[in-house]
Amino acid sequence: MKINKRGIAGTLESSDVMVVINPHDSQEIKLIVQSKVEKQFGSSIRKTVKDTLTKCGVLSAVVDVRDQGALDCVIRARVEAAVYRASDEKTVKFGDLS
Amino acid sequence: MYRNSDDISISLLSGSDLERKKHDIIDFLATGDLRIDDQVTTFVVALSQDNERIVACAGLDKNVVKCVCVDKQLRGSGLSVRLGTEVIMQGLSKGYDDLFLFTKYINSRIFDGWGFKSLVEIPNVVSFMDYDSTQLEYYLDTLKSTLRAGERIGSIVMNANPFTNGHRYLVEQASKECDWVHVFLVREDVSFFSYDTRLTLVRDGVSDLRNVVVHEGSDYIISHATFPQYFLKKDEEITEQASAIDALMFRKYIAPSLNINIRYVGTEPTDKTTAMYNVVLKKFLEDCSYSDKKIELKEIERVKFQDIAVSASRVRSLIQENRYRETADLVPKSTYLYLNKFFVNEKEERKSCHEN
Amino acid sequence: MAYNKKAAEDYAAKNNIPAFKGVFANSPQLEDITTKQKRKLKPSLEDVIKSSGLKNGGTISFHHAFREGDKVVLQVVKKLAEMGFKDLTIAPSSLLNCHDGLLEFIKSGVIAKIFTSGLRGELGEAISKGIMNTPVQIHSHGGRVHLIQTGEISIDVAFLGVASSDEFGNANGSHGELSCGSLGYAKVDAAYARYVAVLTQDIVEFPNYPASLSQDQVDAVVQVDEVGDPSLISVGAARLTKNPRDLLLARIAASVIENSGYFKAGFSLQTGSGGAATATTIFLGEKMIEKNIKASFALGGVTGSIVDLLKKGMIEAIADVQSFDVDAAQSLRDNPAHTEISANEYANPSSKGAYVDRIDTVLLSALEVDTDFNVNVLTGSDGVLRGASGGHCDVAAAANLTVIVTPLLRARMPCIVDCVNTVVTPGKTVDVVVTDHGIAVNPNNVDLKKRLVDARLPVTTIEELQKKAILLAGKPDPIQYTDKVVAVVRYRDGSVMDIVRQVAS
Amino acid sequence: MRLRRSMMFIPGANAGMLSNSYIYKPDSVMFDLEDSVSLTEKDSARFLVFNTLKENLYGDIETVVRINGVETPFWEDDLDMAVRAGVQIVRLPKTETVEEVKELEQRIAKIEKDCGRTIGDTKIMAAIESACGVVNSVAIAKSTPRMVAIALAGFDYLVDMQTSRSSGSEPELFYARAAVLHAARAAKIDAFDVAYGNVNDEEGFLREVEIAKNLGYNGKSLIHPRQIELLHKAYAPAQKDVDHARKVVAAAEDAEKKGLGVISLDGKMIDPPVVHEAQRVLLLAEHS
Repeated sequence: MKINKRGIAGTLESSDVMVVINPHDSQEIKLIVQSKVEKQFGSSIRKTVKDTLTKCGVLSAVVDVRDQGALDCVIRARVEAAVYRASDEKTVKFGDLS
Repeated sequence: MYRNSDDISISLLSGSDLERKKHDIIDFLATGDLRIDDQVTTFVVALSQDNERIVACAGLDKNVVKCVCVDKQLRGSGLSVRLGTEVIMQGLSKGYDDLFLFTKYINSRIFDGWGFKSLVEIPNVVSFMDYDSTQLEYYLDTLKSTLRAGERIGSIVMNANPFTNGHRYLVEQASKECDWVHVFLVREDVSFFSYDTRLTLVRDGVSDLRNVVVHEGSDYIISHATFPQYFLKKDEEITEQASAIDALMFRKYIAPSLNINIRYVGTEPTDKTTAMYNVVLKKFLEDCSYSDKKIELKEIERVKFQDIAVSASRVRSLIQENRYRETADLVPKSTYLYLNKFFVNEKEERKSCHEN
Repeated sequence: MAYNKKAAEDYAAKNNIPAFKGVFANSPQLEDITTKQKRKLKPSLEDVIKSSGLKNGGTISFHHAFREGDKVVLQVVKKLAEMGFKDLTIAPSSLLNCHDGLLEFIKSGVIAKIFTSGLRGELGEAISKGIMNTPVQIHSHGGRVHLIQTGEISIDVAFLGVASSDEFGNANGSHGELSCGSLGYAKVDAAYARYVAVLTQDIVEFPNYPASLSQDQVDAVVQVDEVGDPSLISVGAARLTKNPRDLLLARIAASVIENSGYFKAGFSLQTGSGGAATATTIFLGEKMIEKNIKASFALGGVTGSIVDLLKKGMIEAIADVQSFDVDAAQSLRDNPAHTEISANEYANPSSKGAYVDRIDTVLLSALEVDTDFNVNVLTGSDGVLRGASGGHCDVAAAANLTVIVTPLLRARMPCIVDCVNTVVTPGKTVDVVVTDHGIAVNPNNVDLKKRLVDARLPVTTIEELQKKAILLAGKPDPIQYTDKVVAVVRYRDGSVMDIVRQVAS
Repeated sequence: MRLRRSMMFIPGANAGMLSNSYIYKPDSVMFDLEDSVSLTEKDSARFLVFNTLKENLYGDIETVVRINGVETPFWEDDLDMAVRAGVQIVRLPKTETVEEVKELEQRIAKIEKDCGRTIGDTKIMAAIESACGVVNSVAIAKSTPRMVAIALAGFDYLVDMQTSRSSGSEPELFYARAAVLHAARAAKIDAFDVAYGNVNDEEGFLREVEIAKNLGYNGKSLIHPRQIELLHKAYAPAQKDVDHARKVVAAAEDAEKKGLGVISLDGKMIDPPVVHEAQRVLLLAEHS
């Protein structure tokens, strides 16, 4: 999926995560993660975000992740929502996200 | 049918909706010892659903978050982060890359929870915070691309509203004394002259000086014009802290990127506010309790015309009084040509033709 | 035989006893009627410090009855800094978020060593990052008294903020506008410090009763602009929390106590503060009323919910070392069945009799519990100091039934773990852990487990809970530490229980 | 047999609540995409609910997704998400006619086929929220084998009826409660009573639970976790009923073992519905 504009999803509340996706001028994912559980789950969060982006077919984006201790399923949901909001895709293909 | 368990709803107010609620907001802010800021165009307001009472609010003036207040009873209840989420969503969806806020030092912890980080702070007084610090890194990287080698690297921060002989003189002096001079224009667009105009006039006005680099303004160049006033009571306090934040931002981030070691300002013989601004600036550029490298502050005697210091405010008042011609003695040719083009109206031109 | 001055002097000299040298020879303060009564009253804090004889490297102490509202610690340390003091040891009964300002004085060398029950906020973070050369000594409330008695904490000057005092130093925390309730911790400092200074906003007529701190212990009294803000003491009002998870935990915890075998007439309890603890007290109170089971006494940090049960006649007496809210402070003032006790009486293992020794059931919280039932209430899951030892290990060691209440996860962080970051309370003293995913009973308490299973409570094992936490959150990476020791956890008997290392950056 | 005493609502846009509400152990959980989700978060709520369902956080708890009404532009996306995520029940709000249910059913079947779920696997629950819905409730209840329960929803219904909630005997809900329950029983499906809005009013809640229970409702929709335990307690059978039910079930098992066509207890003949009811009582006792 192509990132055409800024897409934001999530909140700052506990157990949630705020994801901001911006277009990027090079063909890579630039990922910035800030988490209150950085020391314990930083690498796991990065992996979840990257896997989700891959699943969504996002190859180029700047992704800012502010995590308040969200579970993996919440991180996936917020990344997916932000990706769709940042793309021009209107219908979500839930089948592809399984 | 479903009601959120805490019975607080969050809504966005702007335009006429904001006007209608303004009094309630003013009253609510007063409970937190804050005033309303007229530059705020959008307010995020949390209302208790029982009685429509405001229990929290936060305002947005472009990319600056202002007037944040949460009911004392509800602090620590999670309401603050709901408010913060909404404000950040708003700010970012309007296209701003970074959001800023100035706050009393004791309140800065609240904004940690919003993901804001302190850029500079005066302990126990005031903090200047932003949301996405990577934006500052980008900006500093851009600045670094204009890095010039030299022993003495000077700098001037100006509003140039508009660029006068006073500014010109200051730049000239710095240009003579330094290997390179970096001129930063304050971005704020509330000035008499638009930002683009001011930038053009500065560029034109110094184009003959080989060792001067003019930088576009940025959110990280703080001035009295960009410093909010709603949370401080006394004018002196506002000036003092605006000046301190200006100094600390400059010293900590801007100057090291360009190896700047001197900052130039004009002396201020009459205007008390500006005079104090310079005193505080000096203190915080040179204060030893901060670990960042010191910057020397150099005051240059203001250039005078007919015994009165040349200032942009004098030029502006002449324009307002329709005495355009008289500005010729106060501004460089490039500025005068501009004023002539845009302000000297046809009527006056015709009149002057007859006189010829 | 008539009075013979010479004979008395001779006898004195011969037997090496001082001879009489005049009535005021050894009590010059009585010579002048003004100084006799006003001699302790000092015009300023600076005068207090000067007359205390405090020297560089000395030890000063404080109490924390005002909790987050304390204004004494920073005020005094700031003054000491102004006066040029260096290398001081501070030994407050605990430190809270409001004491972040101490950081500045650690950096500048005014403070060199700290004894405290807790560390939080920026101060805790900075110390975890290794800002101090000497490790902080973390003690329990009972253990602090022990360390004072053994002389490891040797207090030169105690600065004790009080709600009211007369000019002679009769002071309390319960009377006066700035009521903080019990002065249980300060009582110890008043008894053991070499020099005792009382700070108050309110100097009242002599004699000021009750005298929690008594005139015979106090050297100086000074009026200051502020000692504390009582509105910031409260750590959980008497009303029921709205947090559904706390309510769930509280319902289970109350059922655990009800079915533990200790819930019978004349039992004694301690429940502590916080949303879940207050709710447990309320739910337990409902069961007490329903079954008409009255408690003999309640102990501890006291909240309004305990006071409420006293008022309803369901608790016979309260022994109060620290008042957690306005209701508790008022009750201490007004209700004769509500008694102020010192930290020595409360929990010191080497005192001749501590109230904790007589506790049946205690409810305690945790930051982490491990599969050996060890409890950490001091460091966060990121290894940073952000808690307090408090009376945790004191009551756990002495009580018949120790119930730990904690959610399984806080956001994503598992609270039931393989091995806690820091041990404050050893697992041997913990009987049961209540979580929102089930209850784990310490395997060495077979009877309890049977009783809880019979009561159809959701009993599982601590290992199952730990696995569940990992299943939900994923396995956390271990925290990286350096070799530098930043704090030492002292058990209540003064022994070293654990050490806290600097968190690697 | 499945207990459906408590159906707890969880706002679909709330990550924190979705992440941990299973700890309250309701019989069913209803992830809401409708009223509790603002227009700007309809999309993000779908992603949250989708991933929560996929993660199988709720284990044995029955999962329900309340989609937006068929008159909105959201319901098809809601449904697509829910069926693909493997939800057990789709709750259709503001159901008024059989045609709506039919449309929903066809759509579900199409998605089931598309994603490889067994056709008919996804069940339906119709929420009755209007006079029209109440009047048509029998037909709605019988409209499809997928229909496993109907739920009365009070707020919109009372607006439609031009009245509002009273306290006490609640005459304003009298007909609707009776009608919806009859429709459910006639169709041999379950029925949920209305939610009680004031979470702080325990007494009022319990009063209403008594009414619903005595009428014969399987349970209630709930809007706060603290209502769950209260409800389950209220639905707990009395010991003597449990004792009797044990005997009935034992007699039935005995008869089956012996291959007898007729079940008898203490000399009296017992009908199969009585056995069924006894099994339900035992199940309730086990879970309270």
